[in-house]
Amino acid sequence: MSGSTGLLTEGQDLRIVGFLCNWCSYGGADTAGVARFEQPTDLRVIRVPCSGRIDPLFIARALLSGADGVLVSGCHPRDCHYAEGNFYARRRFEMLKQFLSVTGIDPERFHYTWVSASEGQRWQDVVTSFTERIRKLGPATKMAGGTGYDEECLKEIAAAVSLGDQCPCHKEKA
Amino acid sequence: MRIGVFICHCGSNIAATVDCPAVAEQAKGLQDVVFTTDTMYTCSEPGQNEIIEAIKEHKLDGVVVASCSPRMHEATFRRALERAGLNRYMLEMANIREHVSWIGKNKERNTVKAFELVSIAVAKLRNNNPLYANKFDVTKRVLVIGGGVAGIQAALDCADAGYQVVMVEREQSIGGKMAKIDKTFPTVDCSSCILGPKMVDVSQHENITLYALSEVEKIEGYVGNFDVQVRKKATYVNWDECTGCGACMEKCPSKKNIDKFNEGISKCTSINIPFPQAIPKKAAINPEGCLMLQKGKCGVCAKVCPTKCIDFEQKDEIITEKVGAVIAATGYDMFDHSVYKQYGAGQYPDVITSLQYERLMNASGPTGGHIIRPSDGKEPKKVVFVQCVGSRDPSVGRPYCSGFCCMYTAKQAILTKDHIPDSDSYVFYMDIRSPGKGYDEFTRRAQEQYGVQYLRGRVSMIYPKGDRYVVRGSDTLAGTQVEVEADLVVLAVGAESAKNAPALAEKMRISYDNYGFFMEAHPKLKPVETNTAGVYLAGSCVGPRDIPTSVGQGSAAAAKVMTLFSKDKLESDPQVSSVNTSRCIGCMKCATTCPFGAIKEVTDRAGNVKAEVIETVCQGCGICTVTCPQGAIQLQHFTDNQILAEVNALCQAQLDF
Amino acid sequence: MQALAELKEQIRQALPDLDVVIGWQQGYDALHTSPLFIRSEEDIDKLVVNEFCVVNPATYLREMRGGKKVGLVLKGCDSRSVIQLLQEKLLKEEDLTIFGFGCNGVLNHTKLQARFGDIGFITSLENDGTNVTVEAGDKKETVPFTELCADKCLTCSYPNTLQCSHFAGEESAKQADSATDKALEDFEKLTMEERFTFWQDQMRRCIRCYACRNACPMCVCKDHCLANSREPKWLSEDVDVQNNFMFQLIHVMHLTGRCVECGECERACPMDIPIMLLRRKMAGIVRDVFAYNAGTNAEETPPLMCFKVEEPTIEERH
Amino acid sequence: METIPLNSPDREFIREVQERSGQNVLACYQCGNCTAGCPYNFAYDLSVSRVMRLVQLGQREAVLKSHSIWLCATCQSCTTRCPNSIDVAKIMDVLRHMAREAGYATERNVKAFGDAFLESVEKHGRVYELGVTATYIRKTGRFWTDVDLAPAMLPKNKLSIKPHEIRGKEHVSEIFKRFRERDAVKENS
Amino acid sequence: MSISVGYYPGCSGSGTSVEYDKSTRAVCKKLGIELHEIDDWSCCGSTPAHTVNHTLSAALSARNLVLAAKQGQEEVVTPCPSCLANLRTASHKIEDEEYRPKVEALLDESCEEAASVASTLQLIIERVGIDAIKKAVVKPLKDLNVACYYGCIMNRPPELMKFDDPENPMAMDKIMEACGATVLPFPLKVECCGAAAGMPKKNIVTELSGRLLEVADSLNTEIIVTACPLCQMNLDLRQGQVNRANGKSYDIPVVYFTQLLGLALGLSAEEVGLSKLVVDPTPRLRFADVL
Repeated sequence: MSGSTGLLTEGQDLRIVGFLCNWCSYGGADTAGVARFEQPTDLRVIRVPCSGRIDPLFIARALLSGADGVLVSGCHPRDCHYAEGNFYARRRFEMLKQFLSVTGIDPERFHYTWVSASEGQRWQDVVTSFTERIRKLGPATKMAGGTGYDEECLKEIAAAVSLGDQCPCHKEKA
Repeated sequence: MRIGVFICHCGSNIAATVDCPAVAEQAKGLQDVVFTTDTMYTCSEPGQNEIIEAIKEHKLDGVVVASCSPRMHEATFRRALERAGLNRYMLEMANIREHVSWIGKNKERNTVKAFELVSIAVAKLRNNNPLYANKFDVTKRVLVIGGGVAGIQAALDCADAGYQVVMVEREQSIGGKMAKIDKTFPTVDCSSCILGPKMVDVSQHENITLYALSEVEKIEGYVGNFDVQVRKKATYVNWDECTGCGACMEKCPSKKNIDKFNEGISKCTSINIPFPQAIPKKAAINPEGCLMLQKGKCGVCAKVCPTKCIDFEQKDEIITEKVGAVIAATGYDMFDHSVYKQYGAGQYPDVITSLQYERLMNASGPTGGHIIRPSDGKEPKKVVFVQCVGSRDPSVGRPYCSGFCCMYTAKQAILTKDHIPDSDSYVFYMDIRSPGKGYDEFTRRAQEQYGVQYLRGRVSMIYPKGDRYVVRGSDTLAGTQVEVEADLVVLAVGAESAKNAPALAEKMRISYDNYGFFMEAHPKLKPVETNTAGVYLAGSCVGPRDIPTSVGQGSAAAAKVMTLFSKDKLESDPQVSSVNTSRCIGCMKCATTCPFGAIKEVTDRAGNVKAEVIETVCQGCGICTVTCPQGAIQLQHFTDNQILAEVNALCQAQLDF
Repeated sequence: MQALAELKEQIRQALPDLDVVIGWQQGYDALHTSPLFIRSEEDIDKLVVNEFCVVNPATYLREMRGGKKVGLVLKGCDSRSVIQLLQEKLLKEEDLTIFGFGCNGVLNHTKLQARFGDIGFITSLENDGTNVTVEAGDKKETVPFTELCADKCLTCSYPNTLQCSHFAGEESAKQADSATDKALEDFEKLTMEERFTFWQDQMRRCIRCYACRNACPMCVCKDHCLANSREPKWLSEDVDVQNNFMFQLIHVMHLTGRCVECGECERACPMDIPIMLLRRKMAGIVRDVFAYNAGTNAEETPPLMCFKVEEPTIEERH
Repeated sequence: METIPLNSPDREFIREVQERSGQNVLACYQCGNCTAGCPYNFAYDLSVSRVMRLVQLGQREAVLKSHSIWLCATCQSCTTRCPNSIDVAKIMDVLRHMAREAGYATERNVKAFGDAFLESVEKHGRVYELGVTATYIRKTGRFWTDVDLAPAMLPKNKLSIKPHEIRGKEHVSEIFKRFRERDAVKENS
Repeated sequence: MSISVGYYPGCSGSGTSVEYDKSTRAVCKKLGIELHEIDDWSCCGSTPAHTVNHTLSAALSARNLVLAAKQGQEEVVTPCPSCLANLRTASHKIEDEEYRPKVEALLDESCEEAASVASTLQLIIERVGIDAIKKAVVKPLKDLNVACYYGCIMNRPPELMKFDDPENPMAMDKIMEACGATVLPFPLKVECCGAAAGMPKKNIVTELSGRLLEVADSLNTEIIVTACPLCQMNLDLRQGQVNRANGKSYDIPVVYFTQLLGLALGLSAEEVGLSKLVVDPTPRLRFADVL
């Protein structure tokens, strides 16, 4: 999208989605702003009330849709505005984080952490290091291929059939 | 939908690094956007009027404001929408100041980013629905937790305004730390002379119900409608009958109890009234020391009591109270100085804390106001004060300044000279923090008029030598080590959060910092409010405070309660979860994860189990929404569809479906 | 078979108090079974128990909530799904009668087919537990059981029915051949890019028929599956790789800490997409992090429905 | 007294001290606790807290030429009691390394003793106490060093006349050799 | 109960503190601890090494930890706090994956397999325990007023040593109490004695050790108990020097805790090497009926 606006003369920002809880991390990002802590511009923040509101599937959706990175931050454990939200969130995020590798999406593209409303400095560090990490990884490959049986796919199936039990799906199953 | 987009320059705060007109121009291309503009100060009166006029003129049914953080001005713009006849939840904000203009210097990139944030906001707004608040009644009674000077002030102000007050005090008497102090800085007036009358007012005020030796067990409900359970601990004395005559104390044979009120520098009887001015002035039995309760033999107090009010069978009692607001004024505790092994604190009898020293100086204290050494009862001639014991010391987990130690140390040094004119006092300090009215003059007076020797440096160790103590410190101004042999060492211990403060915070559902101090809703603009509606704070439970500040905060918290009680009905926040019963399969997983017990099980007409949200209890965290596999329970204003719209706007604009 | 005779007798005894007993019967040929719904005495003799009893009878429970008394003949793995549903209070223990036995593993038709061309050619098959002797056309071949059995049997630690009311025959002493899943291990040898391409290719073949979901004993949302919902709308109707894969991820996340790894989803897939890789991976993570095996204890709380204030097994993320 | 010019602090010096010690010298707020507890303060020319202050001000010469850094015995009082958990003793150690590298040795005897000790280790693999004393005397010319202890020592048979040679002494001497070969100067201690 | 660990005596154990080594071995044997001296151990580098370079110091120490591991010892104990501090520091450095290669470069071998290290004092307290010592005492040190002096680096810095309280350690106090002695509240338990300054800067030792003796004397200490060869040497061997410098005439025996513990456990004066001490403790021990 950033390319299509025509506003940018050179280079493109990466697509980094941030999910921040309203009470701590969004406040921390505000604090960093108030203190003029300079940060890379790639991150776009979506505000939610609590890290407990962040469905790991939002993160999966973002990564599948072509986000280059997803950064999630909530209140530090024990400091949740809603008492327990980040405890549930921690378990959910950890599952997703460890799971991602099997999908072929680099788990490094997803990071979750805890930043309080007073930690402007820390927020700057988090954003900077995560953006650097994503820049190193480069833009994410987007899962593509359109609808089920496009021509290319049919060709592949034909090829696979001719392979018989040498076909990768058979190999995988056996 | 007809959406209007307003891009704020915020003077040059935003406009300096974001091309605001370009963003406004670009936003015209976003779906459903029919009007865009950029304004100098959107939050100003003319700025808000511009929104209102645009809503009317362009028949807008949704507004996006791209400006500062929503944490700053969301409420402002919501009110503006309401004035124009729109529902307040048809507003979305894009934070292009704190998250864009202030953190990046590249104007091109900032402009693109600002535009993308605007398009996220538009995408979300397209999924917004008007939300409406429910109205509910307010119980106009207030619970004050803690009967120190802050709590007393809050209680008296509320009671004087005509509201019922329930005060819960953990100790046997109200008065808090101030009741233990001898004199107050910088005026050196007698603490109990100024606090005493207020304590009496509390006990005599018809609007105040006082539960001493009691603790809050449980708080349920929500603003305007809290149900509070108070545990009244067994005192083994029927307080309705006890006249506080003290006959029992005279005869009690068990006299070796640690006297908590006197900070352990003296002993007291098992049945005891902590001090003569105690409110309520009632006796209570310490069950650990009582011979009757421990061994089943004695009962002397019961025999001598003229009103026969001793009751060895008494049990803890749980009392339920309904209140509409809560003021926490639970104060602080003294830092446990015994972690400083190098000071021999707790090991050497003549190395004592500042509060113990107050009791030694206090005319109603165990020594009748004579300063003597606990070890041998001799009058000390050389007294060393060590400041910052448990303050400004990250290595013991106390990096903060306790604020009032510099002042009370100066006061104690001055009073020492008053009590013992031929004594010398030494104060080891790091910096003198005295920014109150008349405060710095006071510390100067200690040095100039009373000749107190101030030494800039910490003390490294204290060890006994003969019957004196070698205090080895440094004087960084002289640039070297110094040593002084002292008769008495007073450690100016810092303040830490009250024991069990975190547990109480969890009962009140408010947050607390790493040190256990309660968190205010905003450190500057909402200093006595919390993020839980109806719960207010006063005094040192927020952080170390001196007496004038605590009293001021007590009054401030009372004013907040009165503001709340000035309305007969309150509105609930509609940003709560809501169940789509046709999707709900009644698995009740949402109820399992809800931290607030805000979801109950109901049966529909067909006999199927369904979840239902208690709107006034729901705090709007959204844990349930993620828990529900069918997506049947949705947090309003942060629904799956709204957040997905934001994600999609950002990640796959070209795949719009 | 000793166990079968005992099972039949136990069912005969219990049937008067039950509305139905679900088990297996001979299918359209000797190599297939189909579900058997025993409602009367004469149905009982149709019951078979063999290496082709692949389907999880508990899958049919979803259609039967509310007051019916149901009997189930279950393999060890099948019983885990029932326990998991009991734990989630989606079934009532008093409505269920479980008939258990010791299972020595089931065969995988896709593997048979891969090995012998077409199942239709197989004229006889004998299984002695360690080896399978197959006659197909004029070929006769003896193959180790482990090469033909379902993947889940290779790692199975629960060959005997758990929490059953009746147990027939002797307990199976079968043990897991390996703790980790070979297919998953092999898959994880691929690079990140290769995995990504693999799923991209596989998801291109997916026709979003939802057979995987319908076969899943843990999919309790029935008509309210997120995949078909407008409010909220997580997926578009488009059958494209992104949406197809997103559906798989939704399924996996909703099964986190619940999946009993019965393999029904993958078996039901008409496109033979190895989607169990995803579920096994997640179940493995749950085991690693929370030491939790879904469907083995009805008294436990699933790991995502609770938390610890300090999580010793979760690395602190900075 | 000398005026410290604040316009030109030796930032490289501050950075080097921080890097080699792994300590943040800026965390020092000059409470003086290190000086207060330092047993060696009476023998110092600069108190520890002043050494810390001069490091903060980037005063390389003043610090590296001080006697104090040679007299510190790493007794850990300062490190243990620093409210900001700065490993002050380690900073003193690092300053000594830097002084050595820069060719300063304001306490010649202390350096001589250390050198004698290490020479003995390098040669024998273990310390040969009589040898150390002999080398030290040779290096400093202080013939009368501890001679008053001899009457007490000798009858106790405590000082062996011969060094304790070990089989692995070559290995030990190679450690020294490799250390000298490696450019130890810019090494992050 | 049988405990088996590697043993690093340290250089002074075969020189100035030969009686410490001797009594340590005897006490451990008595308490059921098998000490396996690391074959061909070398000097840890002591203070001079770390004042020259930290990697050199780590390499000299690490050699012994690697050697011990090769000889099948996972854990090594040493009686000397100075050796302990060096070995422990080295142990930390070679656990750090970034630092290890530097040490390995000097050592020219892998440090991945290395033994951990503790003091014999810690071993006795934590693995044998006070109760077991109490039971094993056959000759109680009745009527003996002792002051326990730990020295500055037995417990400090606490982050490294992780044993006992850094300001008010009690390990030796408890052992001496278990042996029946009266333990005085010696306030300067962790104050420095002057350490290795004895040779190059004698005035430091006479000043610092002088303070220790003064406070010990003011408490009517009969015997000072130590756990450090350097402390013991400064207080005992140099007591005359200290007296001369300060114009005093202290005559306080300074013994190793293992020596007193050994006597309490029934070992002979010869077995704990009492004759090696300069200030003779035997009159006091006889008076207290220990000898």
